[in-house]
Amino acid sequence: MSLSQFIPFLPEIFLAVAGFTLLLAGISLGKRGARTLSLLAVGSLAVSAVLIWAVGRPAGGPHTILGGMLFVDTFAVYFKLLTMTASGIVLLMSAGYLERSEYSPGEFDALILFATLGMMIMASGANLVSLYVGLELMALSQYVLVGYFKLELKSNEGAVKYFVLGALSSGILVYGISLIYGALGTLDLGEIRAALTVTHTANWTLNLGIILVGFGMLFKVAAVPFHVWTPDAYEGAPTPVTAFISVGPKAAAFAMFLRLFLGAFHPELAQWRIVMWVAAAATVIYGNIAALTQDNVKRMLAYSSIAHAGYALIGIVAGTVMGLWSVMVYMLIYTFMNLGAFGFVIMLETRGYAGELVSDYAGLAKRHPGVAAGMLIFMLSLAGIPPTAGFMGKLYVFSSAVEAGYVWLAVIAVIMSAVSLYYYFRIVVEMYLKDGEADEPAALVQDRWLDAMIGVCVFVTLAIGVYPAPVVGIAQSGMHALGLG
Amino acid sequence: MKFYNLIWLIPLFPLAGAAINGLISNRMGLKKSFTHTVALIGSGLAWLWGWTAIIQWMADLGTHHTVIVTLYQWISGGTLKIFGGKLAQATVSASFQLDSASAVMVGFVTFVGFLIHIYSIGYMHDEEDRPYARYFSYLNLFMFSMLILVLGANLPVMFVGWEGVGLCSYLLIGFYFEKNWCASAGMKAFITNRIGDFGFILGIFLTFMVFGSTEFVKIFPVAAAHPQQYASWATIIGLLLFVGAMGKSAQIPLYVWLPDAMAGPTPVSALIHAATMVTAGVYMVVRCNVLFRIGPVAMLVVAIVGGVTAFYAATIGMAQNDIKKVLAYSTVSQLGYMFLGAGVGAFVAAIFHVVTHAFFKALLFLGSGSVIHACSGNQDMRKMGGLRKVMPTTYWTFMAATLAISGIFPFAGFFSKDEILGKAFAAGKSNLNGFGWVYYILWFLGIAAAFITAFYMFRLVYMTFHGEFRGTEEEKHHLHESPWTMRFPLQVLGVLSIIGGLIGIPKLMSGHAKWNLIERFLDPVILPIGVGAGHAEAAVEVTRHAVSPGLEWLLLALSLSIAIAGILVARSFYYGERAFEKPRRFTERHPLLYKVVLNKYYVDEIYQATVINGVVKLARILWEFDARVIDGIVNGVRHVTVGTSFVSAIFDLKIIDGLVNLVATIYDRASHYFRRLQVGFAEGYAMVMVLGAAALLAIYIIF
Amino acid sequence: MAFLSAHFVAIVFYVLAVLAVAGGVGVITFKNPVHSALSLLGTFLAVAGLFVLRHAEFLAAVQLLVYAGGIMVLFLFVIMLVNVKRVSPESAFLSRRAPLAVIGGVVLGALIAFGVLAGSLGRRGGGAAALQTVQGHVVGNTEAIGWMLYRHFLVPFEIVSVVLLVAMIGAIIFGRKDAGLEGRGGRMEP
Amino acid sequence: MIGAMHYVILSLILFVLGVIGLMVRRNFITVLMSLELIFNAANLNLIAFSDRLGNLSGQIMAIFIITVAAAEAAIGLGLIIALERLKRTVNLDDANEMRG
Repeated sequence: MSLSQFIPFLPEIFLAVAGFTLLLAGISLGKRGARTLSLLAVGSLAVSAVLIWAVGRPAGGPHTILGGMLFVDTFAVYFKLLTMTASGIVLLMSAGYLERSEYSPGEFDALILFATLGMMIMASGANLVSLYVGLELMALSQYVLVGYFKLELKSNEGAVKYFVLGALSSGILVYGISLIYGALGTLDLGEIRAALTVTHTANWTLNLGIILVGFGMLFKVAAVPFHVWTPDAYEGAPTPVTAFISVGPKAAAFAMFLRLFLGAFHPELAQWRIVMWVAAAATVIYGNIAALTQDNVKRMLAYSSIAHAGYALIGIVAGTVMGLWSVMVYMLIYTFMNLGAFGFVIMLETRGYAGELVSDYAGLAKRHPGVAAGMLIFMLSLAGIPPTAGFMGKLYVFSSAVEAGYVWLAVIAVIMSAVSLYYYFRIVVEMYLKDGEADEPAALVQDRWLDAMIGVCVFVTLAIGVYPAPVVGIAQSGMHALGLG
Repeated sequence: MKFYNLIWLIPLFPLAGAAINGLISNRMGLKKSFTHTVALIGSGLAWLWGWTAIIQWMADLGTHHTVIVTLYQWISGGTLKIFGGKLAQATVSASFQLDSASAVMVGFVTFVGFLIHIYSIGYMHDEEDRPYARYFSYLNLFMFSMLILVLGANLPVMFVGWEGVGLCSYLLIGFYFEKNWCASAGMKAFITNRIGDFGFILGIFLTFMVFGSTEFVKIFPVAAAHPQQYASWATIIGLLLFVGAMGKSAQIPLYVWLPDAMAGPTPVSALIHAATMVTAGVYMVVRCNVLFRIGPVAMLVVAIVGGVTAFYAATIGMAQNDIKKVLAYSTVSQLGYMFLGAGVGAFVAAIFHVVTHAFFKALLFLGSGSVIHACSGNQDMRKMGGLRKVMPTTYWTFMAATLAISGIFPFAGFFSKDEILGKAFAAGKSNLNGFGWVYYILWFLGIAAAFITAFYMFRLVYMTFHGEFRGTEEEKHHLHESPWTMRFPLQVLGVLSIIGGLIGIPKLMSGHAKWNLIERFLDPVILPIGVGAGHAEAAVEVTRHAVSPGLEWLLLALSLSIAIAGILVARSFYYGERAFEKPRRFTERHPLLYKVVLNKYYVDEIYQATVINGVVKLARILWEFDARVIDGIVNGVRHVTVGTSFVSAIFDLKIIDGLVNLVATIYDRASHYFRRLQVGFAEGYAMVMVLGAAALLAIYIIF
Repeated sequence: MAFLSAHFVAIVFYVLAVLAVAGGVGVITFKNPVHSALSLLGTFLAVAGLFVLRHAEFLAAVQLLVYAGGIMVLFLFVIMLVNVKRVSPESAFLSRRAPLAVIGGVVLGALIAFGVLAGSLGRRGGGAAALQTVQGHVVGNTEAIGWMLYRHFLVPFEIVSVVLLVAMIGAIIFGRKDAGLEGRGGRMEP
Repeated sequence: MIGAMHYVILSLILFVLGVIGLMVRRNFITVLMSLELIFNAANLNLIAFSDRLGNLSGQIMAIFIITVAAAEAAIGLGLIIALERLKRTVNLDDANEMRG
């Protein structure tokens, strides 16, 4: 191991140092420094992103560094940049929120950076040990973030539930890892893949290990039946945190999911596919139907994010090259549209947890046509109506299922996405077709940063819907790293 | 400059208008004159550009040449394995297509759209600045979406427009959102459409998997060249696409949203829910005529749904008292005619009827808007009457449209409707695809619907324009003719309703096939089917010669006399000194006939004994007796008992509503049970996870 | 004596195994959390013994230091701090759901056991010697682990330090009393 | 001879005990202890396999699992204290404001 191997690792090192610095800066700046701190945090994310572009890209093909712990490939770069963008947007969205809340911003921003660091490791880990550690870094940061508003009953409760279930899932995950290790004698992804390609036996110990690891991953992406934490954690968490955990960690979890199941475990596809099929179908059905009767917007979006995890899982079930890149594209699209939707939830949260009920949106189109139009775009996109990005994402994922011969899965998903329109449009109905006769209509948060971030999300959502080719191109360049096609 | 190479600009003009009005005028509350100028320029440029492009295209290239303008590659997806193990490039480009089918649609959509923009200026002048801007921005956005739908060169682009018009329709239905029922009507429209859309999406997927492309110019020639190879797939694709069309074009059983959609402003009803959007389904079926022709079952289903809808909706129309509701059911019925036409292989006639219907139905709606405007917003015909003297322009233009829809020679509707009925009869006579007797029944339903149409339309005219005014004195005082912005579109459309049919004079009358302009024009769209088509295609060919000229004249005379009979019955019932007397006396003198045909109680009893009790029992057995279902049914009973509808009562709107509610209830229940999994405390969640994990493991081990 | 020496490993294994399982059962059945904690300590010690039995001396030491020494003290500390007796006088179990939970857990375990017993493990390797060898030189287990940890697993090692930092932040945030935020009833006001 | 399978069965028993404990105990602190049982079970597996395979990476993984478990325990105990302050309870099923 030579020192030069550390060069591609520089972005991560920088981010860790930045997080630590932010912690110290937070103490000295105190509660008024929310905006400065989040600018600092976003700045360090930007520097880290530049570093990734400068030194983290795979020159001369994908390879591993630092004792085979990390991959340097375009797949990793794709997901690293994606999760960092998501974190950056959340940081800027949350600045005003923290300012209003009086909870200290320093730790908050540092935790988001540390979680991002964990996600970067998840995106590039080449060994089950490094993947596990990255996953736990992300998870622990999330537990703390969800419970960050510790004097809110809901926040604390959400954190407690998330923590207990998260720890259980990580227990299942490590048990699975131990079985894989027992069967193959290695924790290195490359060696695992090589071993599976050569022997290709239906070894029960091995396959059980794979499936238990799969359970751990299903938990992280919030798929049925490991979704149970989602609604409560989403509802309880401070809204910027909800926005955060609904996108970044989910994208990172899918990165790891793809890395493991379409990378290392791909030769055993025939073995684990049935489990993922059932989980995907159940997730799509459950998420959409349970969302129908939700009155709390955050909770509704939680179920919606369960459903979206189900759509993305379909690409993994397909197990093809197209399945792989369609999930990559889907995660990008989902990140922006979901962040945008949560941005509006933040915007309406002027009084305590007001702006969380569907009825709080009544008459919004009349009072704030621009806001309503933006929300409409995100709802359309989440429901998968063209020409928004959400349609593209679904189209790709469903096509991958049809191509792989899983037509019924695609049919289920299409029917359920038709159902999903109902709950997304409950908000639209409130905004456009109701009068909002409340004595005191909920005012909007005036925060230019928030507006700007929502604007970015609107732009990306529309741009990808109208012209998705560049994103698909990038994703396709990333997919070769996994050696599928 | 070749305008036809820049057809993608046509939809962009209204989009720009929508953007300016929606983002600037609405936000800043700019003056109305600015708003409608922008909107008029947006739609007007689309009209001018569209027509210029079409004329130039015809002159330069001829109608047999298809112009395809590709903007860029929209969806790119690498190489995919499709059915049959072949590989195909999964690419969809953002491309637009100008051929005779889209030319016809662009031609009348932009034109009627522009007229309705003018009309809206007068109709909406009471609105405040901001809603006014919002209204026009939605209207322009609708034009944009509709043009994308029409011009799209492949199914996905068409689908963009398809969803877009649905959204705009939804927004415009709910425009008066102060009224709560408008909101629910908008929701209903969107959801019902969405049910159809899932068929459309699956159809797109399947098309790609079968043909390896979704571009019209690529799939249709292939399908037409190998009819036997693709016959079964074409049937499935056709049926899936038709599910989409049923939603968008309000066919049984997805028609429920259209009558409710009348909650929107009247110009919107005219433009979207009569002239343009609802005909999108017909356009799509005609566009994909190759698939339907090589898949006879799909075609038969189209014909059956169309024919039954035509008759069924017409019967409901007889009993409505709300002027816009009559027109709404009439639209559903006329759309049924169009599908009947497509289903019997008369694709040209279907499009012909789309065009003439756009003229006279838009006119009818605009006329009714004018009436409603005069009656201070009242829509109940029982409170109207005698308006002929006050608003002559409205009356005479309305009369022209009424004659057109009733199918009186030589008004526009006569030609198109007669051609559809003639083709339906021919299909029966030539035993098309071996389903001859079905086509005979459908032809009979069509004839019956023609009678009813004439009846209810003249009932409407007599109740509205003749006799004495039956509203309050105050309202009577307020009666006035509409401003010129509203009258002008009426006059233009009135002229078109009279002469519009001349573009499709049948060979029978002129003696020359070349006088049937629309058939010649649309000929390139109807691709010839290759050899080996089997009896299906042969049968379509046979229908052309199945009916001798003499029989054709007879049919013509029959439909004309049927229409006149309908008018006469309406006249004797609702016109003159003893208006409204006759229905009552008729009833008293012929109690038996009354019982058979008109007695709502008699039908009600059958209906009560069979349908309702059955459904109630079913509901009891299958579902946890939910209050909503019963509500729907109880509403249905009440409606039937109190209402004046007769035959239609069997499938009354409210029952369909009840069934729709039933579906909703199932989802609601499921949602409720699913939510119960979310018990609220961590150990319970852990239990769900562990049990779920055990179940998944068991599935794995078993399989 | 001969029996003892021949089966020494087996005997030790079974003794420790019984101890570990007994401790585990104790954890989930004792009503008093302090008793549960002590049983858990028993399990930890037994597991540490089992580690030694499988030539993982360093891990055994870590197990003792971190678990028995660190985590256990933390548990007892918190139990004292929150005064469990006062706050949870009623039943320690979710009795209504307990049977279902036990069945679920046992079924899950049985399914995994079925799979593991039907499957096979990887090839037998060099045994204890391999765990004490670095580049051909026989060293102690601790040194071998140190070599691996710092030569190959440096990245996770560094990342795990951040994990501990996050845990520290979390513990501080949740644990400390915020003078400024107390008494606001836990509601967020602008 | 005591093979790796013996260890797997033992670890499975501990795993199941931990999972059951997690589901039946109301007390958050005991739940946390059950979680430690699960992690110990995985470690036991790893150590046994490591010895059988003559491969050190299992032991390394175990070290990381122990470390992470310690970190999780710290956060979990912090949450217990916060919960106790807010609701005067450490029972998990009392934290049930949100459901459905």
